[in-house]
Amino acid sequence: MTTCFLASDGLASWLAKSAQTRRVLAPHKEGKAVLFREWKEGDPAPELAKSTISPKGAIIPACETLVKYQITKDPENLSKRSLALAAPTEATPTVLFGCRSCDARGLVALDTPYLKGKFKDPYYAARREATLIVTRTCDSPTHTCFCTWVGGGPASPEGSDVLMTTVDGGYVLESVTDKGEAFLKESGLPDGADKMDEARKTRTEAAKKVPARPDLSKAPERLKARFNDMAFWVAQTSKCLSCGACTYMCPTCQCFNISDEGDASSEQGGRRLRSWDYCMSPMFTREASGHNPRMAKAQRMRNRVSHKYWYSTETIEDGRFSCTGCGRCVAQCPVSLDIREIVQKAIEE
Amino acid sequence: MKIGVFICHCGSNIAGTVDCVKVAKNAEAFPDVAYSTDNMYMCSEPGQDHIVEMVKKHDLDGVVVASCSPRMHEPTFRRAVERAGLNKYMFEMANIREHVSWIGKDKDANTNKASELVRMAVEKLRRNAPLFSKKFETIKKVLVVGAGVAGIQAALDCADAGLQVVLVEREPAIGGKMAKLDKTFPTVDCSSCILGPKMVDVSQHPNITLYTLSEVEKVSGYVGNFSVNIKRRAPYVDFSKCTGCGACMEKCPAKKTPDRFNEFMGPTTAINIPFPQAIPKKATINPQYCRKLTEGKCGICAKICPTGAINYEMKDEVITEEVGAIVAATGYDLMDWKSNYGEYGGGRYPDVITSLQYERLLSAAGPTGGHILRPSDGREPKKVAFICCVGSRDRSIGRPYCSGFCCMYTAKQAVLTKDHIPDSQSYVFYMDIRAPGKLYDEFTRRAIEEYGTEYIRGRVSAIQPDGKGQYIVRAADTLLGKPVEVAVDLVVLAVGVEGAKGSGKLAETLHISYDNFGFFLESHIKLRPVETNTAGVFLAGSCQGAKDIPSSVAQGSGAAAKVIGLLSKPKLESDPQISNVNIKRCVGCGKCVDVCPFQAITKENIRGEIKAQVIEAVCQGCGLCAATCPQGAIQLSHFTDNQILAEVNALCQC
Amino acid sequence: MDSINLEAVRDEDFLRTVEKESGQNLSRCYQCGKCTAGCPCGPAYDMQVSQVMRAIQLGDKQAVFEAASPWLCVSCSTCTARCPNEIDVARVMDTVRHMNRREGGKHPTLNAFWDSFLKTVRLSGRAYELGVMALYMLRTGKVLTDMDLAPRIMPKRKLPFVPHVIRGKAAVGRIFKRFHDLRMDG
Amino acid sequence: MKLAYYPGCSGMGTSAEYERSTRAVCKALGIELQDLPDWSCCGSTPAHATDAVLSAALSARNLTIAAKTMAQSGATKFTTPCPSCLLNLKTARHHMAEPEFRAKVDAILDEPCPPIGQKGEEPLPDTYSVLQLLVEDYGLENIKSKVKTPLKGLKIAPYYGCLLSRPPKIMQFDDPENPTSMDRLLEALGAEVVPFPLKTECCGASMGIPRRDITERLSGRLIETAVRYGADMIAVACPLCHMNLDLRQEQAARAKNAVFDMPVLYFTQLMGIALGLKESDLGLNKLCVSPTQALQKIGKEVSA
Amino acid sequence: MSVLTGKELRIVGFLCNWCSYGGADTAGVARATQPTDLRIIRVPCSGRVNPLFPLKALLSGADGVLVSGCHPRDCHYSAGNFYARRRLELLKEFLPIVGIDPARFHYTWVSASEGPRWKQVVTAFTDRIHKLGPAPKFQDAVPSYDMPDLAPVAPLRNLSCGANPALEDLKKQLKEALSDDHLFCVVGWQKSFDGLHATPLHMRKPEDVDKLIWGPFNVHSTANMIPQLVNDAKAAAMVGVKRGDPIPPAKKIGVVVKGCDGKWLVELLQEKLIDRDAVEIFAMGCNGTVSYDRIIAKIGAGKRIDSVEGNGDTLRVVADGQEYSLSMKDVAQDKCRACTVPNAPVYDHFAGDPVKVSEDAKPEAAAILAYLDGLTLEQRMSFWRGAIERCIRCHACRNACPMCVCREYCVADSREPHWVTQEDTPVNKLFFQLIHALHLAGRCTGCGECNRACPMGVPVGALKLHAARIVRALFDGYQPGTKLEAVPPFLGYEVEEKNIPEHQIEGA
Repeated sequence: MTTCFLASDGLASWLAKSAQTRRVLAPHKEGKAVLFREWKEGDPAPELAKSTISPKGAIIPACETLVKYQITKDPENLSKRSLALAAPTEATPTVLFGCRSCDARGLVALDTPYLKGKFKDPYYAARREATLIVTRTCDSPTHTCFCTWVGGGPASPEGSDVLMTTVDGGYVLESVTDKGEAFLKESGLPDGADKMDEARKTRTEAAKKVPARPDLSKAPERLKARFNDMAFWVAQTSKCLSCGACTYMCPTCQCFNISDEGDASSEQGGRRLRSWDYCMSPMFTREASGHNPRMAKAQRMRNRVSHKYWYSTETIEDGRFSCTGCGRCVAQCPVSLDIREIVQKAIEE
Repeated sequence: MKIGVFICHCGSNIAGTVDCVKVAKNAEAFPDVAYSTDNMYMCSEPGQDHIVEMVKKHDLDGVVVASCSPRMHEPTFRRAVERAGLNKYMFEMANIREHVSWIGKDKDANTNKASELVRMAVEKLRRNAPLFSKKFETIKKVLVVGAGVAGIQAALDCADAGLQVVLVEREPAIGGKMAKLDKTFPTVDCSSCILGPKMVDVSQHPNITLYTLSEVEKVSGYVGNFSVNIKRRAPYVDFSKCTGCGACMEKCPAKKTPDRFNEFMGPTTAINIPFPQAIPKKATINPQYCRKLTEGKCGICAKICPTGAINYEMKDEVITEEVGAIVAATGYDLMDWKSNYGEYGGGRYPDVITSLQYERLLSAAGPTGGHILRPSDGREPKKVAFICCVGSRDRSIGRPYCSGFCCMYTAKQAVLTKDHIPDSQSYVFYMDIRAPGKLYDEFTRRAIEEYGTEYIRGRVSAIQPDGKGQYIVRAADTLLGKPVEVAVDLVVLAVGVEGAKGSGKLAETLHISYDNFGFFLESHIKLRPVETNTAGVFLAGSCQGAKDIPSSVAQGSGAAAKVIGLLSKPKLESDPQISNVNIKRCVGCGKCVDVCPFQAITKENIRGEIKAQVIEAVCQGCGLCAATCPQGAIQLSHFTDNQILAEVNALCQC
Repeated sequence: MDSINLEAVRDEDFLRTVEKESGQNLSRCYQCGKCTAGCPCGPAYDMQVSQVMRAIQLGDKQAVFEAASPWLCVSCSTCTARCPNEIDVARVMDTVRHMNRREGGKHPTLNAFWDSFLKTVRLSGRAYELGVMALYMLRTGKVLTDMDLAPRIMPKRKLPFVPHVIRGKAAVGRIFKRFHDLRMDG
Repeated sequence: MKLAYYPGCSGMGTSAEYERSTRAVCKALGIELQDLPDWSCCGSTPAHATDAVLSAALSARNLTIAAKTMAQSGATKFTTPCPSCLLNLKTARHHMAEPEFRAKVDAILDEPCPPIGQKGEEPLPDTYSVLQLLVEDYGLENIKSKVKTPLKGLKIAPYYGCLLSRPPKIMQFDDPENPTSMDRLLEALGAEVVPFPLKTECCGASMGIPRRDITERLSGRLIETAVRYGADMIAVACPLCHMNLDLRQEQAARAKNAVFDMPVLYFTQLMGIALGLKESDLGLNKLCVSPTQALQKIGKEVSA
Repeated sequence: MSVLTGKELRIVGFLCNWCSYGGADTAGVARATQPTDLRIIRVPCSGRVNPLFPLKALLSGADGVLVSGCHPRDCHYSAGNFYARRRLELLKEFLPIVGIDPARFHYTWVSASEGPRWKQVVTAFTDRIHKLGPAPKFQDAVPSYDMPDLAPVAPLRNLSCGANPALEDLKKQLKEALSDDHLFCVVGWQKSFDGLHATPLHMRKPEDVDKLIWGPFNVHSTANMIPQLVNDAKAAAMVGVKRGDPIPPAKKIGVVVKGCDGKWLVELLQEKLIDRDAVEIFAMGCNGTVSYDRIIAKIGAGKRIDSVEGNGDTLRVVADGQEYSLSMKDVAQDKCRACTVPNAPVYDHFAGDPVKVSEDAKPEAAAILAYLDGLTLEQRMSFWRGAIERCIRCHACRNACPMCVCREYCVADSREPHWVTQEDTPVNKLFFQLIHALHLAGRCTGCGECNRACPMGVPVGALKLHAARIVRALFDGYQPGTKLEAVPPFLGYEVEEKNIPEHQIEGA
């Protein structure tokens, strides 16, 4: 494990060095929103605030081209056509700088569907492999935060390659993985072991700010029991607008839609796209016949909550929730619908 | 999908400025195009046969023809495609003649543009779906609007063919402008002698229902099934009792009533029969001048009427008729020369009159008993000037067109003037003599050679009274290159014609187009001259453009033939290019119902949910609903959002 | 007299310049003669207005420039008001006059009158009627012009014997000077 | 009512009586005329016969002064009695709407003239004839109410001349073929207006000097027709017309081999008579053909 | 396929079949020479031209778009062009807000007989487009990521955040109404995870009413769930009903409304999306609501809100132990500052006295519009190019919108019609927002919920406010949601439009 110290005024030049060989994604404040954008040498030092949206887009873009295809005609016989396919899976080496522990933990949850199953998703795998994650441990948990309820914490190292904690005059950078260690070593930063105590203190202080943790261990079992309790789900869901804000903000939501766009016969060719989808949409799981097994939004909400607090405990190896408690779904919900409340109510009788 | 593309050279019409071979070559690369070629004349029989052959040979699913305007040949090619065994709506046209080859000479640009238009057509065709017509019944009855010579001819021909005819006339009597004429060119035979028998036929024909004093107020429905509201103004005379004896006219005290029929050349009575041969020969009361109706006093006609036919209590009524077709034959009116020709006195000089007024002076049934007497002092004029093109070919007053028949009637009137007053001299001021009809030029030559009419080539600049009872006509003899002037006793203006007053309103009622001059727009000026763009509505006579009597009669018969052809079919097929509701997407908000101009959409309760539904026979296919529905639940077949988007995308891909 | 060779006589530039400067489309003229018919000066013209229009259509510059008619036009605009083709005939006549003048054309008496008039304006800022007459007679040598009117008008004591000179005469003078400097009149 | 006023050069000379009567009438009607300071000649026919730019520039100088005068004095409109000046001033403004033309005009002026239309603090004003403003703005009813000596029994041929309403596109006044504003004005004064058919026929304009024959023929015809219509006098609104009909009446008569005695009065003089103004204010004595006899019809004795 | 580079520009025409397409044919028959740039798309009627077609063309690279139909009164379908005129005028005036020069869009009327006029129109329009040059492409605009600090703009009405004494009366009325079981539920507001946030409250029993709050945090709409709840009530009534049984009446949906919620209800009723009988409306006068974003801008992001208390027009917020005193003047929503309808236009119950607004209040104030108006077309394009990049297409804007009634059949998610694709290109994302704004024109009550709901702070509400501003100007100050009997402007027409000029092209 390597520990380095980075002085506050050295942040930009340190990132600039990384940017020479890698794409650097860093938080960028735009109006009220903070989101990850490519940071380039010469840009001001990045924002260190928690991003409005989780950085999962670095690994699963909101929309990506899976396959490009094009039809060509035989000039001698126009009816004779041939199809050419191309499936680019290369990924750009990237540093994901300044995400939070809840974000990094989210990637661990995402690995299960994309990497751990029977089929490994090559697009995901390539990006995951090419991305180095520098997590800034959290110092400002708010009302909507609940990382500690779901097995994490403001400074949880899970999913991160490097942890970064603010101390007086700069930051302590601490490698978590080998990848992180190699990265720190090549950075040429001075040792920061002497600042570790201060860093640890900051982390503990932060953990105290997270609202008190209730016992959620009964959640899977209670949700299972409530599966057919539609009155419960209708009551919990009635104010939901069925939009995708919660899902798209979420560091662990993984669902996508596949569609073909463009025209195989045209100059631009056809594209098979994978784009984010959200399970609160009335279109979600709608079958080609028009039938939808989850017709009502209460059913969709049951699916979302169960997915995070029940199904995942059976699919993810260590039985964890597929929720990192980042609280974005609560904070960004247009009607302030609170998933914590639903889970807690489900646990109650 | 397999698409065949056929590029037409149209002789040199297209190929002259478009590289048709290259366009065909370019089309080979377009999506789904499996065959592409060019051809000298696609609309010719070999051209059409080639389509049929290639559809079969290449197993094509759809055809694009790039040639002239679809307004011209779309039906032709659709039939060809149908002969090839495809649904006729699996066809698109690219207009590379009217919109490309004829409007520019830059061959590169034209070729590129033509290719793009073909590309658009291909993209649209790829999203076409086979459409199928529905059959519906028709009402075997026709409405003829206007009972001038054209309307009369159309009505009689239809009635003779066994159709029921509803003939509507705005005036109290039928006959139109022709009934006002004294003699007709080029034979100089008596107008009422040749029109009179036809008018009598109308009144006696068992299949014709005549409504005079009536106007069409509202038309709804569609080809084969129109519903028409006819407003009939009260005549204040019970026609079933009136014998047309004319006793009322003799006693009526309102003797200063303006005489419409006589073009206001003299007064008449408030109750009158416009002329001796009038059909129907019934008296009617002009309510604006009748003392009983305006002041509540009088009632003389009621007292005098031997059959008690007068009824002051009569009210206007609205009659509803159901018909399968409509013929518009509303004729013409003279343009408003008074507000446009101040230099001719603008109506201030009593002896400057219109040619139609002059006809009434010539007519034995007119206000002067057939003696030419000038209005100011009742003297017989010895020198008469005729001025042509007053309100014709005059761009400055917005009348660029030739009124067509003025040259001929002016020559006729000059001839008649000499007949009436042998010691008279006529002067005709003209720009060009237009006499292209059968025996027409011979006639104008006769006016000059045998009747000594003086023809002066030049537009008249001004007419000025000389203060001594004559009028100085100031013109130029452009052949001589000198200004000339002549003092005359009477000036007759050959006033230009325009669509009859109120024709615009009628056009809106009938959903047909009209031009700035009130003439109705035909479907195609050469090939579909009696059809309009509204199915089931036809045109006859001058309402379509200035016409003389022979042409009006011919067009009246032409329109009748079209009506007879249309209604002879047992059933008609509806156009399947209409709106369709995707009931899954429809949320039942009814915005389409609110905007539909034809009330063709209703709200229906389908399995407990309100959904929009299109009445197929009523929908006209305008697509307003499709542009209104926010979720795209209602789509116009053949012009769906995706089809138009495909055309946009074919052009704009940045 | 030789027939007119239509090709030889055609001066496209001339036609285009007339059209551009007058802003009128001469091809609209269909020779109805209404302008000629209403022209107050027609009887005094050597070439009727409609013939001038025709000559311009043909591009026959020489015929147009040799004609006295355009000089004689009194700009009453009767032709313009009545032209069925909306041609501002009077403006065309004016334009022809300007073009002719730029190329040194002159009417024997009219130019003298106009120049005399403008000279009084240039010198004093306003027109001076007696001065105009005097100058005109000087220029044309027609010393007896309108002398018959003198006994009628002089007793009325309307015509001042000295010109009205305005304060801004220099400004008016400068307008003329710049106009000539910029060679706008040829 | 306050108007910016441009008298025109002839008002200083041959049409002094028009000028004088216009001022007298306006004063009597309570219309204030604000003279343009230091106005110059509009260039008249000689300028526009020479060059359109020169003509426009000479007018533009005056329009610029008018713009300032209006802004300073609060005058609402700009007027001139002379139709020839009117035509030049209006035409200049009309053509200056074309930027290319305007640039040429500005190039020979001391300073570019203000913008056309309503924009700016001192926009280039449109010009109106005194006749137009009296009829349209002041109003015939208003005038009628001020008549003291109605011209009852006086038969007048109204003669407008060619320029007041032509070319119609520029002048925007009355009917170019059959104007009626002066007719109505004279009727308001109590006169009988004869249906004179040659209201807008040209009198020969400025051809009087260089081509007297034209003028003689045209004016002769006008006077002849007025006689035939039984007119006691002709009313005019234009100095040039007046000169051709009055001053040159004898020339015309000689050419026609006739004897004329047709008084020709400015409509403002007739208004003055009807409004009961002093004879000396109307310049009746400046007329060549004496109106004395004709005016006796209305019981008016004048010494002219 | 591309235009002839350097020679032609991309001009797309939409022509009605009966008049203008015929007019173009007539011009062709007369061999009337025209520029070659124009490509004509034939449609049956100008009324078929959804303004989205020209918009799509302009966003996808057209340099100019021309629409031509029959002259007013001459429509083959009698009224299609009257509707088109309103919609196309809206589009023309709408375009500049996203930086598209409105001169690139022209609509006109040409009849089938007017060949010469068609030539003039084409020539003049093509000439104009060539003078303007190639259109700037949205995707090539330099994105601007700066969101300006938008200072609130005038006007301002009296706002307050103190307790409303009539709340008890309201609660009493609600409890009474809920006691006899004729209501399915009543929608109101309750406190949420911190003092600044409220969340919808669905009251089913009288005791639920105790949770009801009223005040400056009741920002979100109570109306946008009504159609769904009405259906739920219907479905609930059907439970246990056998085929052939009479359909039992459904219970009513109660709704507590501020003025703006009332406007939505008027719109929903006007568009017949709910029956008046299906709802029971409880109204109270509104003294204004707060903008969460403005508060955060004052106290800083990422803070824990400890407590919030309103008094008069002052809001006392304690966050992370520090106290902030905020004036409603500074933190109210823009729409509240300019609100002219603080009381619901329709209601069944009203608690307390209606709130008065001054007579000269005008719904014009919007800081974002004031800002955009100050930008050049190029800057506006950059602004939206940057802002729309943030859009993640969660559709919170749409789903929070009380007037978005297509719901699961939104064109954003459809391939039939295929207006937008799944690609997350800026053009594609912007196009959806423009569709949303145009669909709302004449219907949007200006509630700003779309803006508020957007987690990424894309100011999508500006597009609707701009459209609403156009609607007011074109239709005599028409304000959606204020009159139940009004005909929405785009579902009607006047034969003579008072405020829509006949557009001329220079030279035609």
